[in-house]
Amino acid sequence: MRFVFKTDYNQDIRILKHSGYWWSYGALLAVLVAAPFLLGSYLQSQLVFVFIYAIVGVALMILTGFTGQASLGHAAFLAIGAYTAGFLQQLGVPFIVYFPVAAVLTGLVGALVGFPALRLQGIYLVIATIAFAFIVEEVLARWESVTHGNEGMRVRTLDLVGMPVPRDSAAFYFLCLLVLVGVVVLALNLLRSPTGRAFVAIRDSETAGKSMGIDLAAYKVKSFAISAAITGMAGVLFAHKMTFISPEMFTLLLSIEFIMVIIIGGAFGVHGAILGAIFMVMVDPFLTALKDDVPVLAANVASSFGMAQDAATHLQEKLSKIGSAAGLKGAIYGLIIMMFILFEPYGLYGRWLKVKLFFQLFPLYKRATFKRQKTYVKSERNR
Amino acid sequence: MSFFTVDGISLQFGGLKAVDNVSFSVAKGEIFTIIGPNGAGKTSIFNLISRLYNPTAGKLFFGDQDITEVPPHQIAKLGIARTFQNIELFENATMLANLLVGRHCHATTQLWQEMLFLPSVRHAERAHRRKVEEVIEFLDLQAYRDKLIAGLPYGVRKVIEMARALCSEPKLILLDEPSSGLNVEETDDMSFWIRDIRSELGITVLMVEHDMTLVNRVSDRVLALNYGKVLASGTPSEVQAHPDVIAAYLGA
Amino acid sequence: MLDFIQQLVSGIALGCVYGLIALGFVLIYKATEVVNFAQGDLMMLGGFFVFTFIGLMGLDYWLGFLFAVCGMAVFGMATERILVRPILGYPQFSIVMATIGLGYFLRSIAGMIWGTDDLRIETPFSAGVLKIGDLVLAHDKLSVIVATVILCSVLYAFFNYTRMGTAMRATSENMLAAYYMGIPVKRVVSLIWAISAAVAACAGVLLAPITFIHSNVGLVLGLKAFPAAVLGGFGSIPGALVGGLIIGIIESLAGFYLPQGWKDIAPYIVLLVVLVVRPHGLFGPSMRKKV
Amino acid sequence: MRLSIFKAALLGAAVGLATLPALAQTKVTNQGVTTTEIVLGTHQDLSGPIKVWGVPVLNGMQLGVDEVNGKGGINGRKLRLIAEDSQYDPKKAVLASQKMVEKDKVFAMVGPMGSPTVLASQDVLFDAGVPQLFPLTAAEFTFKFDPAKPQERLKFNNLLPYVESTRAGLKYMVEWKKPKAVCIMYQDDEYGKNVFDGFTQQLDAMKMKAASVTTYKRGASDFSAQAAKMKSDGCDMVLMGTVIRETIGLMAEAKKIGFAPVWLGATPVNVLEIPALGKELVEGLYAIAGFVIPYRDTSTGAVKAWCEAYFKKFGIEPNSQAVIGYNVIMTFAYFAELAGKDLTGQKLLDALESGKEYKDIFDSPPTKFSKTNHLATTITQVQEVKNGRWVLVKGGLGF
Repeated sequence: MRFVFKTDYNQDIRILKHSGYWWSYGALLAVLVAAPFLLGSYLQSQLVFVFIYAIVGVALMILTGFTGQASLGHAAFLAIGAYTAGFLQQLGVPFIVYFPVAAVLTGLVGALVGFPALRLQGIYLVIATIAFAFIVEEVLARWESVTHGNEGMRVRTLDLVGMPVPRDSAAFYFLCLLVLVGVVVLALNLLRSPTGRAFVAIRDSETAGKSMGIDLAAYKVKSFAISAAITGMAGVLFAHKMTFISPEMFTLLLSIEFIMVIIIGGAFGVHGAILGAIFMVMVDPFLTALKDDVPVLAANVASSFGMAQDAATHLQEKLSKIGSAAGLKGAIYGLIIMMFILFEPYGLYGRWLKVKLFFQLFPLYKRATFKRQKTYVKSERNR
Repeated sequence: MSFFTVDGISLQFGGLKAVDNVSFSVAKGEIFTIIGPNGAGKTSIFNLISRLYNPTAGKLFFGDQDITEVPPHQIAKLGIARTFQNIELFENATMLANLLVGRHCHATTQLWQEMLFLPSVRHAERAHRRKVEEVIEFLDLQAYRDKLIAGLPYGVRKVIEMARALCSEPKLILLDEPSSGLNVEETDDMSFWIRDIRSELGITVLMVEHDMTLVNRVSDRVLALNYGKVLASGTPSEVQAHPDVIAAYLGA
Repeated sequence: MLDFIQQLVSGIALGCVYGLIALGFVLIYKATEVVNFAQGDLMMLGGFFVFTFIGLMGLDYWLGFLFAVCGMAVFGMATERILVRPILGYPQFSIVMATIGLGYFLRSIAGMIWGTDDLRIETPFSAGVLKIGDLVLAHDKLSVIVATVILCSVLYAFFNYTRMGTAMRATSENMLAAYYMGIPVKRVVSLIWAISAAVAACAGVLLAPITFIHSNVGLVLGLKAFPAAVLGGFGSIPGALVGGLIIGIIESLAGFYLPQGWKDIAPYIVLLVVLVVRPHGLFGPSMRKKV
Repeated sequence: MRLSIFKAALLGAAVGLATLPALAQTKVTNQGVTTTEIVLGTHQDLSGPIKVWGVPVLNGMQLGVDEVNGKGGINGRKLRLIAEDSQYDPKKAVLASQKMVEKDKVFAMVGPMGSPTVLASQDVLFDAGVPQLFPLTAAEFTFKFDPAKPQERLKFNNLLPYVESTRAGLKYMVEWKKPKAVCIMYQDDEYGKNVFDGFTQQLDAMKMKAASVTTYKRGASDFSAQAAKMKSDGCDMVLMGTVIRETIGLMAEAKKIGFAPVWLGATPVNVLEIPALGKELVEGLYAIAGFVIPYRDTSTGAVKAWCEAYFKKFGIEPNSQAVIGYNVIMTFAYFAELAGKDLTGQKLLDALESGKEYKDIFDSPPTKFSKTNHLATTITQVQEVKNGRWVLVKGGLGF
């Protein structure tokens, strides 16, 4: 266990609390920087989607995790960012202009959504954001002069001050990584400032926050605006990654995926957003890989245990037939989510903290430290 | 003009008069206590003062300023802080973070500066922290600095809530039943702290309290309420001797 | 004018469909504060159950109906036992996620078991039409209206006038206190899920002639019923019915009188307006935290 | 409209060939071809919103692969089909395409499903030089190509495009039935939009006006408002840019309120499920079609054998989705065979563009491509539901 001897207030203000963090995050960053040179475009693409989802995850973390305002409308913010980029690019506006413009515009829309949200809580807020998202989807489908309606919009290759950045290039990967790192730093900065603390205060007790001098309306709107603006940035990257956007890509199901990012990651830290994004993006390729590799592996294992070659091949065919049964992937996906929540209601980051504590306390860790306690529903109706 | 004045204030929920034409004033540096049986409207008065409720009639004055129309989040900035009967701390944050929220009304930094964490923000943060450390020192809370509220015992939370109110450097502090749920020792400590708040920090105290020993020990003046109406006011012994108060408490 | 009345009647029929599904949402929320995102998928499963009993096994319609409802009640209870009970009391959104996962699972599994084709069953309500003057109301929709009204009244009476109903309301107010008062909380929650799944099954069976039976039927209808439940005030049984009716009528009238596209968003616009005015829906209790 | 596109494409091709000879060279992959096998890839929606298409299409493709391999493969090479479930999610389609190109080293992407999924993922294929053959979307971007971008030459489509087929079918029906008020109801997505475009273009060409335009969202189940609106607008012919349930739902609703126009469905309506599910409701429904749907009990010859084989393998009746999937593989097999023993990407491309015709067993219009035209056919039919079966009304339609 590490003891940190504090001698300076700055130690509590710093993002990285002690030198160990420098090493571990430095190493992580080094790996991420090296990745595109080592990986093929398939894995690199997965990472790019992880980055984009993580950016949205951080945005949602600010709104839902820190401020306690649930939203199932973030696909709409992503859409606004994406369409702003697509539209402005067609007008010949350069990336360095439309990227911030998309963020600001989405932020303004977010603030607009924030106002009616002031009086709403819990499930009522969720449904209001869903309603907002449906309206945005319809506007995208109808406003054909700007969005090309349901035909969808082709998005040209990103042009960074004269340098083309194709969507599968290392440069695009680094751009997404850079935005993610920037957004994470921004979120952490907020969190150690009065604004971030005001967000958390609103989440935990609106009444106390109010009497401590926090203007609930202003901070809720701020939280919505910041969250939307960050999602708008992700939208720009998303548009360029997909090279094609259409209204039906930004549905409630996408919003649900985003909320899952933070729930599965653990809704109480920026780490959670990133872990959740990794999970949400990677689970599908992972299932695909399982489907491809398990039969081969099983056949190899079987034959090494003395199974006849014919039988082993037969086994492999059998297994791969089961694996590629239509719809199996969707079912397993649902099952994974259920199992996950059942066994780790506090998300991946919660699990990570437990593992970390286990090693820190080793060998003193008691099995019962995180034993499930009897829980009862505490009403969240009247807050 | 006195330090803090409540002038004929009333509060009505539907047909129920929770507060009925209550007037009193608190002098600077005083410890003023409101007593009364359950449902007498004590907490409602606090909620009116911190502007969580809008009065149906009457006015509130803080010094010369009419604060009847001031929005709730600006009350803290004027120098009125409060605690809550059932503790309203930010459960999933550390004590330090809770106390820093108490500094919120003194925040000067802009959102964009905070996003970039400019040196000015760092400077302001350090200043806030220094102030918070003073309060931690004052109330002897060093042991809990980095602890999550959710895991702390009730008695400690009561003190932390008081600390959070003190962090906003108030001129007037409203304490809503500071001793409720505390054992005898903790109540003793509480009475010392309340007196220290007044004598060392020079903060005027307005409190709601049930525990008459605590009331007797610390209060300069007492106001007794029942059914939203003022029964009596004066020194603790005067009020306790008042026949209406005795009747109200004995239920006669 | 006839057009208007005809649209109103269609809207009421449609609204009852939403109300019926919304009822399932409301019941579970009322008791456990869980928003069951798989409610539409429970309805879908009810449809497949009845198809299995009537279409494949050749049972009589009413018998198949009964079996499907009972089967779904058991399924609901099992879901509660396996999926919900272990995580009750954890952050609500986690439980909501679990039900979303359940939805994915059920949709895919249904596709794997019953195939991807749309299925139909013959019902006594499939074809007939009720005519009042020039006004037309199909029997299939009439059956939904009648069933919704009956179910709403029965459940309302159950909650308000029976011992078990009172126990359920107590549980929904404060689970811990209810437990201390000797209410078998676990059994109550189990029962609620059973009732809710049974209601979903009713919806699935009655809608089968209108929407056909397929694995995605619950997703879309569930999404429409959800705002209905919220509009009425989540947790209020009459609210579910009224919310459903409002959404149904608006959708019908907007589809007829407004340009294309409005039909689908008009209910949401109305929902937003209502929520701005009444943040807890039409019948939702507006509670305030005591400090 | 269509002509002008092709004229432009032709012109562009001519200009491109004349001025940029170096650019016109298309990079084509040779991966995925060994002495014993050819690896093909496809992504389908197997558990998402349009799995009702994805699953039977994949079945049909597998049947095709079995048949080709049963006959000893293509010039001795067996086919191996890699199928991934995209769940109709463009992101998953992109990842699946990259995986198939990179890990499975597919030689060609055959019959990928859906417009947004194909559009988002096609550049992955073109960058790697993998041909995108016969995607299951009838949208323009799957066959129209810019000669200045040589990689776009890798697109080939053999499905009847919605715009063109709608125009041809509508033209025939309007000339035949002479309706006074033509209306449309279409699905609010890319498919419906294409049908709507065909509708407006053809009405414009025939100097007519739409009497009523209504839409619905995918998955909708209530069409009372639309039916009532079209009835009150006096429609006597309704074009439906619908799929299965919506077609039946709308017709059922109309019947109840005594609204009986001439019904005409776009190509996706021409599927077995409609008469099977709609029964007597859909009697007399016309639909625009590409080929005659085979029925297991009444078909003869090769089609009969195919139907039986399908039923035997999957235990369900074959449908038009399965035919489309099967044809994807068989069309590939034909052109790959044509490309010769030493199959390479370039040779496949040459074979495809050779102008040779592939004729399937279902009597569809022949599949034929050229250097400038990568759309196999626009010849359209109109069919009608009679006694619960689709029967041909008129074939060989154009506009």
